[in-house]
Amino acid sequence: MIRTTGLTKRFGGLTAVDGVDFELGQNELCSLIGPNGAGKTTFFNLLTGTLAPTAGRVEYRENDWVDVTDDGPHETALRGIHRSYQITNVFPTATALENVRVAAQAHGGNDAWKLWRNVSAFGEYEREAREILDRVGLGDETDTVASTLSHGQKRHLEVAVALAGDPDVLLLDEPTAGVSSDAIDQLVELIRNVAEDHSVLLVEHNMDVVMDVSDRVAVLHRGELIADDDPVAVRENPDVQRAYLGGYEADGDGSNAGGNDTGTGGEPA
Amino acid sequence: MSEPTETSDAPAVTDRRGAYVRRVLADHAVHAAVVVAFALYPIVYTVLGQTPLGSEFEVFLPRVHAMVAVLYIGLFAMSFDFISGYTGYLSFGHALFYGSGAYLVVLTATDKVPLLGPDTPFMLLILVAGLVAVALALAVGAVSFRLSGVYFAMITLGFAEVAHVFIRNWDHVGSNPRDGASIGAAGDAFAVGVPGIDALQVGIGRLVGDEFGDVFGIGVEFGTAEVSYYAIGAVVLVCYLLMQRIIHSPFGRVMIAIRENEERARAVGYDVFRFKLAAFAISGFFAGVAGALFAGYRRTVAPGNTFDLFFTAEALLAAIVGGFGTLAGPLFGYLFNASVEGVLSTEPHGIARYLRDVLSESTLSAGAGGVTVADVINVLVDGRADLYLGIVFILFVLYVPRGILGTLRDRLGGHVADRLPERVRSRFRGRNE
Amino acid sequence: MTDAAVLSVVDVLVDLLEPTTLVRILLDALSKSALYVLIASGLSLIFGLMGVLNFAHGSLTMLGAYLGGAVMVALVSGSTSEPVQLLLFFVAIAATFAALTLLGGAVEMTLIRPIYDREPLFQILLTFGLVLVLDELARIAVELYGLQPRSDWQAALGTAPGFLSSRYTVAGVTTRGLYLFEVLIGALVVAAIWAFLTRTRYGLYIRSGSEDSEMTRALGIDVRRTFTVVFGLGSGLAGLAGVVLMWDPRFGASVPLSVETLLVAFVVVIIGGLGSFRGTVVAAGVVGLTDALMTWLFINHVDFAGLPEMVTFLVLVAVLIVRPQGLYGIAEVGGH
Amino acid sequence: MSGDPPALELDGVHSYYGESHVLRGVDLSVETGENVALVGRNGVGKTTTLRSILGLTPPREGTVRIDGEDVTGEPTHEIARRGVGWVPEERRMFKHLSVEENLRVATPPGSDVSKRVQEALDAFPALRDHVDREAGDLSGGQQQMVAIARVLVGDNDLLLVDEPSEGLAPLIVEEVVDALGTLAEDVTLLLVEQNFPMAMDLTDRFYLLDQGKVVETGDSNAASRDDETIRRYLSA
Repeated sequence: MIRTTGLTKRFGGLTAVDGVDFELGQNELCSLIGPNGAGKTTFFNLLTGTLAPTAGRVEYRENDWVDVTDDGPHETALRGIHRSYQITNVFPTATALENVRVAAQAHGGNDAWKLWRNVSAFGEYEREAREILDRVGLGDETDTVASTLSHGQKRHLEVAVALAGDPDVLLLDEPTAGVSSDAIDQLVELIRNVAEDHSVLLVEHNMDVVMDVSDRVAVLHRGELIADDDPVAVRENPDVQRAYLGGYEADGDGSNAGGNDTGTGGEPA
Repeated sequence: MSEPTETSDAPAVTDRRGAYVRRVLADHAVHAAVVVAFALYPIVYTVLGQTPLGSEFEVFLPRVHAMVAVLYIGLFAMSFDFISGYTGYLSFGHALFYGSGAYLVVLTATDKVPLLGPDTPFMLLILVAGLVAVALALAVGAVSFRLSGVYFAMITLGFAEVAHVFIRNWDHVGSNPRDGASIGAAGDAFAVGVPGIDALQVGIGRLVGDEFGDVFGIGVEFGTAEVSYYAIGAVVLVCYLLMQRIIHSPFGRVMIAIRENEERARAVGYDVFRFKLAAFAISGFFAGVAGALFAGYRRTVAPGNTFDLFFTAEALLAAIVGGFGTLAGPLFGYLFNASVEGVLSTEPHGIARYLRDVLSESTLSAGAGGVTVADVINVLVDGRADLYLGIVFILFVLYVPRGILGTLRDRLGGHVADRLPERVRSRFRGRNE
Repeated sequence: MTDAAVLSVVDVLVDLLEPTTLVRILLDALSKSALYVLIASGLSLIFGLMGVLNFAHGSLTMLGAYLGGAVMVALVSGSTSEPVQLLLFFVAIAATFAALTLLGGAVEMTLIRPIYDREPLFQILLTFGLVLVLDELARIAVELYGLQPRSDWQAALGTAPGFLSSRYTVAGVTTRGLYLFEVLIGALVVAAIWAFLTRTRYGLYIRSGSEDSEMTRALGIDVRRTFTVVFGLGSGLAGLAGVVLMWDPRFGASVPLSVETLLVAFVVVIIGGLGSFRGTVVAAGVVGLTDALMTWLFINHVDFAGLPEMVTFLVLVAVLIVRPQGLYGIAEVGGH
Repeated sequence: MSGDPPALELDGVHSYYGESHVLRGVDLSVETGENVALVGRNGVGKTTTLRSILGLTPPREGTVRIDGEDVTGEPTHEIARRGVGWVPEERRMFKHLSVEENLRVATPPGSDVSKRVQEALDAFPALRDHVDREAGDLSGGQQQMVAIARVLVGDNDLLLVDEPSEGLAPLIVEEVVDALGTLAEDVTLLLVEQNFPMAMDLTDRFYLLDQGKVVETGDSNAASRDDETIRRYLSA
């Protein structure tokens, strides 16, 4: 559904993403893992057009492959690439329903420009929003103002906003961040559920979740894709082990200096 | 919390229609009440003025003439809130749009605008004023919306000041552009109403407008101020309803989404730049209309009460007191400010003059340490509205940041217009049950 | 372009390149830049460290002009000798600076501190409320003491020593002694602020705090107290500028001085860039030169009195378009 | 020694990053002079632990004690003045201050500033040539040295060091490790580090953090990355 060729992003002297070739198939769930600063969030920002790459291409499959490298975030969203955020990033004083409704409305062509019509005349977006809220388990919270939801519920809402407008590709950035272990089970359930009819690229630190839900696992280390395989194979891969545990004793590793992920904007580590 | 369901036995169709009408009425009950209150105000003012406490009422209630200003400056404040309160972008140069609308009217009337003759119908002129403001807003916005926060405020202020300085020195305006331009009492009043049908139009203006004796045959006389009040009030009401309509449209929801979280609004698929620009243009339109109404009523414009930074500040003050992001709030906010100004005014209806008249000579000359009561009135009361408004303003920023209407909404848990009737209804039912 | 227009542009250029013209414009630019840097530096310090755009800055300058003027009028009599007059001027500066520093510190602690965690909008609004209150209080005082609020306060202007009011010839151009004196004061103040920021411990705290407040706190520095001190000093500087303007016949102590200086201060600080005192100094130069050049153009070639002011605002708009963070601003903090 | 309270003690600390519940009851204690590593995968709360100690992310529950005194809820600058030095993730240079100024700002008032700066430069001779450059112009490794030197010039006896090797080339990492190793002899050190062997090399003891809680503690010398528990919590 989406693929990159030689995707590279440099910030000054830092190469955050370094020549990544990656492809995500239809209805596939691929996890993207890697130590802090490996370039995961930057990679997301490149896919959604939030950042422009220094080199390389991003393509998206509609009927045929379309080059979306130069598209802005709203253009990629309209094509069907949606994302969630690592830190809850919704519309805080709007209700849960309005959060999803306004996101659904974005995909209604010129409807958002109909200044003279009351929102209530566009029931289809509200229906869609209600369905999505039901699907993510927030059906009882439609009228709750987003900022007053519990943290776990907010993480569900975060996914719900990304689901609005019927995307084909979902990029989920640490959906379980800061969620307690019992609430994680529900999120895992949700991720599995949405992966049935979406192509999902999941950034996740919780390895139990990753091993549990992924069809495939890709590992970024210092901006480079060092592994891309099924979960078990990735777990056994010595390069991956070293990336996580450090290559300090093992000399030869890491000729690539300075893969610092400046694009993350502070991870809640 | 949900709408009460109708339980009438009438046939389904009539039931639905009846329910719809009742719902519309209920939804707009507060709107209607406010409109009626405003409509009755001149009559109430006259009636109260004739009571034994007449002179007290005249001190504390704004005169109808002042209420006309509440309407057009209130409209300006609402247009300011439309962009600043709903998208979060502080338009610090908003006076630019008001000023261009006002100058357009006066310059047209004095035959100084190409293509528009002095006899252009006022209703058309209002529209042109709005469109000129739209053009300016698109030009200013196209550049300014690349910035945000304080920088957006500053660049819009910069644009407005360029225009301010220009208009203050542009001798095309008049022989002394610093004093502005005036149409004078000569010539026809500007007519508000249905263009082309004289019977459905009235002239506005305090000195030149229409007046009616013995309206409805009940002995109530409408002077120029009252006639202008209703005519301008009608235009302001239409403008308010249009803005309210837009706020409640899908477009309005996008504006709010931008205010709440611009990054996310973009990520869900909105080209936020175009939405901000359009909202700015709409806001500019109504500011331009407000300026045109002002010029039509006062028939004179000056840089200081149109393009000035402190004129934008009037809107800011009104929005803070009334409530940012409430649309109607700024009108009430300005009503409050204008009332304070009226009470503390140096003019005959102000409280200073009243106190001097009412208090006895001995009270006035009483005092301690060489300071008499009369001195205190002169120094701390007479024309000191800015001092107290400044203090009120600071207190609002510190303790009532959501303003009057915003705080009311928070208390009621929704829009006043939606919630108030419901509250009343539920209380009423509660008592019956 | 028509031939006439080309001709007149050539005329203007020929005229401009006349040595005495250049010297005249440069002298004018220098004295204006000095005033602008005085007016803007306090605002720049506050904005740089705290991100608070203090709308009351101009009002503090206006208060400074009246306070300084009051000190001078009280102390200077017909028999005061010129050197003593000059000495008293510095007394007035010291007294005003101290008074307004205290006022600024008090305002920060009581009014600004409770709203740091709100959006920047509220800081703008709050300081705007202060403008209304301070300006009205000034009007009340002016009325009480029977001073003239609108036109220049002649009594204060009259306390300037004769040698500053006289004219001097520099490189073939005649100028007032006062303007040269203002350049001197401007240079002294810039040097003093510069030394304070770079040579003192507190200055270092201010600079590190404006870059990264959290890291600064983690080094054991009470950033909140730094805020109070900076707001106080910034207010004191505003007052100092007022005392200087009190002697200048182009300004003088008056209530409208408040808005007049506020707008100039904004333009200079925004052009210079958030958090950069160096930027403020350079921007004062740019604005001073623009003003001088446009004033010359207006007097000699273009019949439009608003030219200098209008072009100044156009420069602001142009800078914000080309470099939104200002000349020396730091791009990543531009979101304030 | 046994009678002295620990240099640092966390007791049931719960902290939030915005709304997200990051620390869920962290207990740990570091004796004076001890060097302790805090390891764990991304996102388990290592950085938040350091921020909670400093009061930058004040704990909502639990207590932080420094030398036996409860400092929970104290402002950051007061905690720092108790001798807590922080070498943050991504180094947090004052980019527009010179290297020398970056060091001067960290010296306590009333101390011999130039002497302390000279001593810090003695520890990092490589910085000598760059004292007048703006810190933002330095390379990542040089910035890391400035960040460490910055805590050296203060009267700090407890150092909180966060990911010193992050984003540095292996050769530079060696230098940073050498510097930290020397430093560790004289102070109490709490080190957050992703590079497991390096962390074990520098410390006496370690705490393993997972999901905002300490799940394992042990002797750094005996710890091996082949250990089952460590593999489970650290590797993919």
